[in-house]
Amino acid sequence: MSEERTIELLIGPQHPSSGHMRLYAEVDGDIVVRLRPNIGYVHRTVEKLAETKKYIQIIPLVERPSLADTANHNLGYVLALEKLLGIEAPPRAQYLRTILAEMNRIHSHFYGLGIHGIMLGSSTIFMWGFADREIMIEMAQRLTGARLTYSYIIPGGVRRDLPQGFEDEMEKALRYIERRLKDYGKLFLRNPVTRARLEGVGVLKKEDAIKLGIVGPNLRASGVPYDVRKVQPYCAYPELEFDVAVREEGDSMARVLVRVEEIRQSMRIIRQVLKQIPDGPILSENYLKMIPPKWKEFVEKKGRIKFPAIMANLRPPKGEAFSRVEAARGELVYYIVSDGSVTPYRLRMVTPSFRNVVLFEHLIQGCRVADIPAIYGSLDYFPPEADR
Amino acid sequence: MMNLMDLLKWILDLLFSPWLFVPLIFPGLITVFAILLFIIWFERKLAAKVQLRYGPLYVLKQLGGAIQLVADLIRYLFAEPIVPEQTDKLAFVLGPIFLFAASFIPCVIIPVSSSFYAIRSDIGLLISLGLLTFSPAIILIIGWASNNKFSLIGGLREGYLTMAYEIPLFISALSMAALYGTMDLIEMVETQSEGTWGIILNPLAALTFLILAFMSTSRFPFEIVEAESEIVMGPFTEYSGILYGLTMGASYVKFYVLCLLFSIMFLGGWQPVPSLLSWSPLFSRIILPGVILLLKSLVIMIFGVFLRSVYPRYRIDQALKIGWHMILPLSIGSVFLSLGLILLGVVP
Amino acid sequence: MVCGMNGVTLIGNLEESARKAVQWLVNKTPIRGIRDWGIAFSLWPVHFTTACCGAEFAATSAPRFDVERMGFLPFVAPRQTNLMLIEGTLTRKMAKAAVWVYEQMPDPKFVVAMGACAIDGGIFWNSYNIVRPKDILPVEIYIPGCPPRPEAVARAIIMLQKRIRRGEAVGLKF
Amino acid sequence: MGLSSENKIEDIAKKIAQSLQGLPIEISTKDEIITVNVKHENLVEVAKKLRGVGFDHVKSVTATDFPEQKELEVIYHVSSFGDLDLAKVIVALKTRLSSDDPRISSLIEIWPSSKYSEREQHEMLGIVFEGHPELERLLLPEDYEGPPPLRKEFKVKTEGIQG
Repeated sequence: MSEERTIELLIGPQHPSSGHMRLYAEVDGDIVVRLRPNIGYVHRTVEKLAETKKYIQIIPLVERPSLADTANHNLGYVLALEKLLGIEAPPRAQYLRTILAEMNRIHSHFYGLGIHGIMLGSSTIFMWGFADREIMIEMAQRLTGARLTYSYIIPGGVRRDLPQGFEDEMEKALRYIERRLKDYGKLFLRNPVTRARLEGVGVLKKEDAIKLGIVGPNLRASGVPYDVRKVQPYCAYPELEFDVAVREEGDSMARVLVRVEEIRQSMRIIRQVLKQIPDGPILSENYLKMIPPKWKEFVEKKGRIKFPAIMANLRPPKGEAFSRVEAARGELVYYIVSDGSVTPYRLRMVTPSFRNVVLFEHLIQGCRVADIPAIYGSLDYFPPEADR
Repeated sequence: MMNLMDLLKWILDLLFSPWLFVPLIFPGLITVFAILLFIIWFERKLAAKVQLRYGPLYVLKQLGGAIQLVADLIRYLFAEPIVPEQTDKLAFVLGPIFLFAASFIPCVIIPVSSSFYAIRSDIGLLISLGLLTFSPAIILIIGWASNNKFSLIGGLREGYLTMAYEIPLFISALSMAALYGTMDLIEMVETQSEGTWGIILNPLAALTFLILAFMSTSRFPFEIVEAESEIVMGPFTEYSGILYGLTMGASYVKFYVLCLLFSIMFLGGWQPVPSLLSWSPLFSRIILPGVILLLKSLVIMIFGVFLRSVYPRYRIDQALKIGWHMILPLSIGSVFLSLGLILLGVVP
Repeated sequence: MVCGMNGVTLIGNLEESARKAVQWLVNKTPIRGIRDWGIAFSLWPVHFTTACCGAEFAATSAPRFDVERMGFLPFVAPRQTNLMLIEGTLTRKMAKAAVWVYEQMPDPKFVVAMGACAIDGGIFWNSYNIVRPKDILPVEIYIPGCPPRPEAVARAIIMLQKRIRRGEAVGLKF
Repeated sequence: MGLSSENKIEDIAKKIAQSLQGLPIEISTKDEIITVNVKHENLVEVAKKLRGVGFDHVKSVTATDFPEQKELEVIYHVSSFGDLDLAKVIVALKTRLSSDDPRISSLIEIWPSSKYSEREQHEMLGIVFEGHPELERLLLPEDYEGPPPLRKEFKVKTEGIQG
C-alpha cells in the first residue's frame, strides 16, 4: 500500500485570492509540488463574436475583457484597423490617445498594487490602491465621459478634445499621486513584512522569461528591456522622453517595483504630452469632410465628434493587419483578417495576461502555500483578459 | 417597602460577591461581550481611518455605527446553522463552544483589585496561561472535524505555531515571576506598586510577551491560521451562523485575557488607584481598579488591532523562524535579565 | 416519531414541529423586525467574482464609495455570507460554480445581478458560452450598466436593505 | 520610421532568407512584418532555423478557417526579446493544412511560449498539434459538445437584418 503524501487543493473560482480562475495545487506539507491553472471561467468568446459584429461595434467588445485596462485594448484594435483602412490619425489625436493610454496604465497599475496588497493581507494597500486609482479614473472621466469603458479611440482619431482646464487639474492630480507614492514606499514597499514575503520569492530568470514569452512588467522585472513603446513606437511615443523600467532580480518584489516605476514614468509622459500637444483636428481629414456641415460646427465648437455615417459600415479592403501595443500588463497583439465585408473575417487578440498564464505553473512549483497569492498578485494577472 | 430594599440589597450583595462578579461582570462575561462589540467595531473604524474612509456608519449614525456588531450578531443568530454532511458532527458543533469557553475561563483567575478576586492562588499566572493553552488544541480538532482541506491546513498551521509561541510565552511570563518572586497575580501587582512597573524593569520580557500575544491570537502580522487570502478562513471555513460568531469571538477573548495578564504583569495592574476618591469601599475596591485595569488592557488591544492596517502577514515558516530563532532566545535573555536584576538588588 | 412525556403523547415529526415552532417564533413581530434590521445592516457578499464587473465592485468597497458604511463587508467563504453578487457575465463554466457557492450559503440569502451581462447577456448576448443568471438563481435585484457605476451598486444595496426591512425580499427558505 | 529602419527590416529579411536557403518557402515583407509561407511538412525545420536566427518567442498562434478552400491557415507570429533589433520585426510563419483532418507538429519544443496558444487553437479550431504534452480543453467547459467554435460552420445568433 503506497502512502499518499500529497493533497490536492482546489483554489478558486470562489476563493478570496483566486480571481476568476481555478488553480489545482498539489501540496506536500506546505510545499506546492505541482500547480496547474484552469482558466476559461470568463471565456466570453470575443473572437467569435467579433466575426458577427461590424468594425465599429467591436471597439466596445474588445474593451470588455480587460476592464481595468480598456484604453490600451481600444488603442491596439484601432491601430490594427487603421492599418487595414490605410488612414492615420492627426497629430493632436495621437497625443490624446497617448495621454489616455498612460492614464489607464497608471490606474491599472494601482489596481494591481491594491489586489496584490489584499492577497498579502494588507487591506490598507488595497484601499489606498483603489482610492488613488479613482483620481485617474476621475480625470479620464473628464476627458472621455466614462469611468472605465471609454471607447474613446475611434478609427482616424478620438471622440473628444481636451476639456477646459484639464492641464491644471491633471497637474494637481499628478502632484497628489507623487505624494502618495512616497506613502506607499513607507507603508508597503519598505515594510519588513512585505519584503520578507516578496524578496526572493517566485524568481523568474531572464532566460526563462524569454523562452516562455512573458510580457510586460513581468518580463522587464527579469532584466529584458522590451517595451513596445520603445521598440516600435506608435502614437506620440517617438517624440516623448521616458525610461523603460527594468530590474534584474526577477522576483516578486522586482515586479512590484517595476510597476511603481512605470507609474512614475507614465506621469512623466503625461506631463510632456500636455506641454507638447499640438493644435489641430482630432479626426482624420478623410472622415472629417464626411461630417455634414450642420454637425461640423458643433464638432468644432464643442470638440466632440459626431460619428460620420460611414463609420457604421466601414469596409476595409481585403487583407490583413497586425498591431502591437504596450498595454498595462504587457504587449497586446491584434491580428485582423478582412475579406472586404463590413465584419472582420477573423480577429485574433492575444492579451498579455493570456501570455503570462504559463507563469503560474512555472513559478509556483516548489513554493509554499502562502506564496501562491504572493506570486499571483505580483503577476498582476487579470483573468477576464486572459480568457477573453 | 423594607422587603424590597432588603431584596435589592441582597441582589446587590450577591452581584458584588466576588464569586459572581468576576465571572459574570468584570472581567467576565458582560465585559467580554462589551469588549467584543467595541473592539471589533473599533478595529474596523481604525482601519477605515487609515484607509481614507468611514467604516461602519449608517447602522446608528449618531454613534458612528457603534452597534454594527449587534447587527452582525443578530444576523449570525438567525442564519441557518449548517452542519455539513461529512463532518465529525459532535466535534464540529461542540468545537466552537469549547473554544470560546477555553478562551474565556482564564478570566476567572484575573483579580480585580488586591482585595477583590474570585480565586487567589499561589500559581495564578501559571493557571491562567495553562488554561489558555487549551484553545490551540481545540482549533486543531475543529480543523480536523470540518473535513475541509483548507481547515486541515489551518489546523496544522495552528499546531505548528503553538509550539513556536507557547514555550517562549511561558518563559517570558516566568521570567517576570522570577523577578517578582511570586506567581500570584495580586502579589505581582503589589510588588510593582512598591517599585517600578515591570515594563521598565524587564522590557525584554514585555516585548516578547506582547509579540507572542499577537502571535497566539492571530493578530497581524501573524494572522497565519485564518489567512483568508491563502486558506480562506483556515479552521473556520465551514462554520456558519452563530458557531462562526463564536470562533471569531474566541480569538478576541483570548487576546483580551492576554492583555489583562500583560497589564497585570508589566503595567502595574490596577495601580495607581487615586486615594482621593476612596470614599466608598465599593468604589475603591472594585470599580476604580477595575476600570483602570480595563483601560490599560484596552490600550494594548487597540494597539494590537491597529497593526492590521499596517502590516501584511508573514508566511508560516517565517513566523516559526521568528518564534524559534528570535523570540525564544530573547525570552531566555529576559530570564537572565530578571536574574541579573535580582542579583543587583534592584527588586526588593 | 412518537414522544412520550408524563402521560402526554405527541405524535408527529419532531424535527418538522420544531422547525414550525421556530418559524412561528421568528415571524413574531418584534423578533422579525429585529431580525430584518440585523440582516439589512449586515449584508456580507461572498468573494466570488464572476467577470469583469468585479473591478467596479471592488471600487464600491474602496474609499471613495465605501459601502462598509452600510455594514456591507465582502467576506471570504460562502458559509459566513448571505449575499451573492453576480458580477457581470456568467459563463457556463462559472455558472456551475455559482450554483455550487449559492447552495453552500446559509439562509437567508440574496442574489443581486450586476451589469448588463447579468441581466440578458449584454454585449455578449449571442455568445455560445454564457448563462443568464435568472435561469439558475433567484435574483432579487438587477443593476443595469456596463459596467454599473459604484454608485449604482451602492444604490442597489440600499434598495435591498429597504426591501428586507419591509419584508419583501424572499431570502428565506424555511 | 526613417529610412534606416526600413533598411534594417530588409537586412533582417535577407538574413532570414539566407538561413532558410534551400527550403521551399516564400518570403514577403510588408511594414514590419516578414511573412514566411511554408508547407506544413517543413514547418519544424523552418522554425528551427528561425530560432537559430534569434527569434526566441511566439507572440501568437492564429488559425483561420477557410471553408471554401477546405483549408485552415495557421500563423505563428514570432519575434525576439533577446535581440532588440530583431524585436522591431515580426515574422509571420504561415502554413496551410486541410481542414478535414488537421494535423500539424507542435512547435512547443522549439518555442515553449506557444504552449497555451496552441492549446487554445486546438480547442477553438480542432487542430491537433502532434507532440504537444497536454492538448486538453483550455477555455471551454469540460462538457462542451459541438463543433470547434471558431470554425465558420459554427454559427452564433446575429442581429435581425444581417440574417
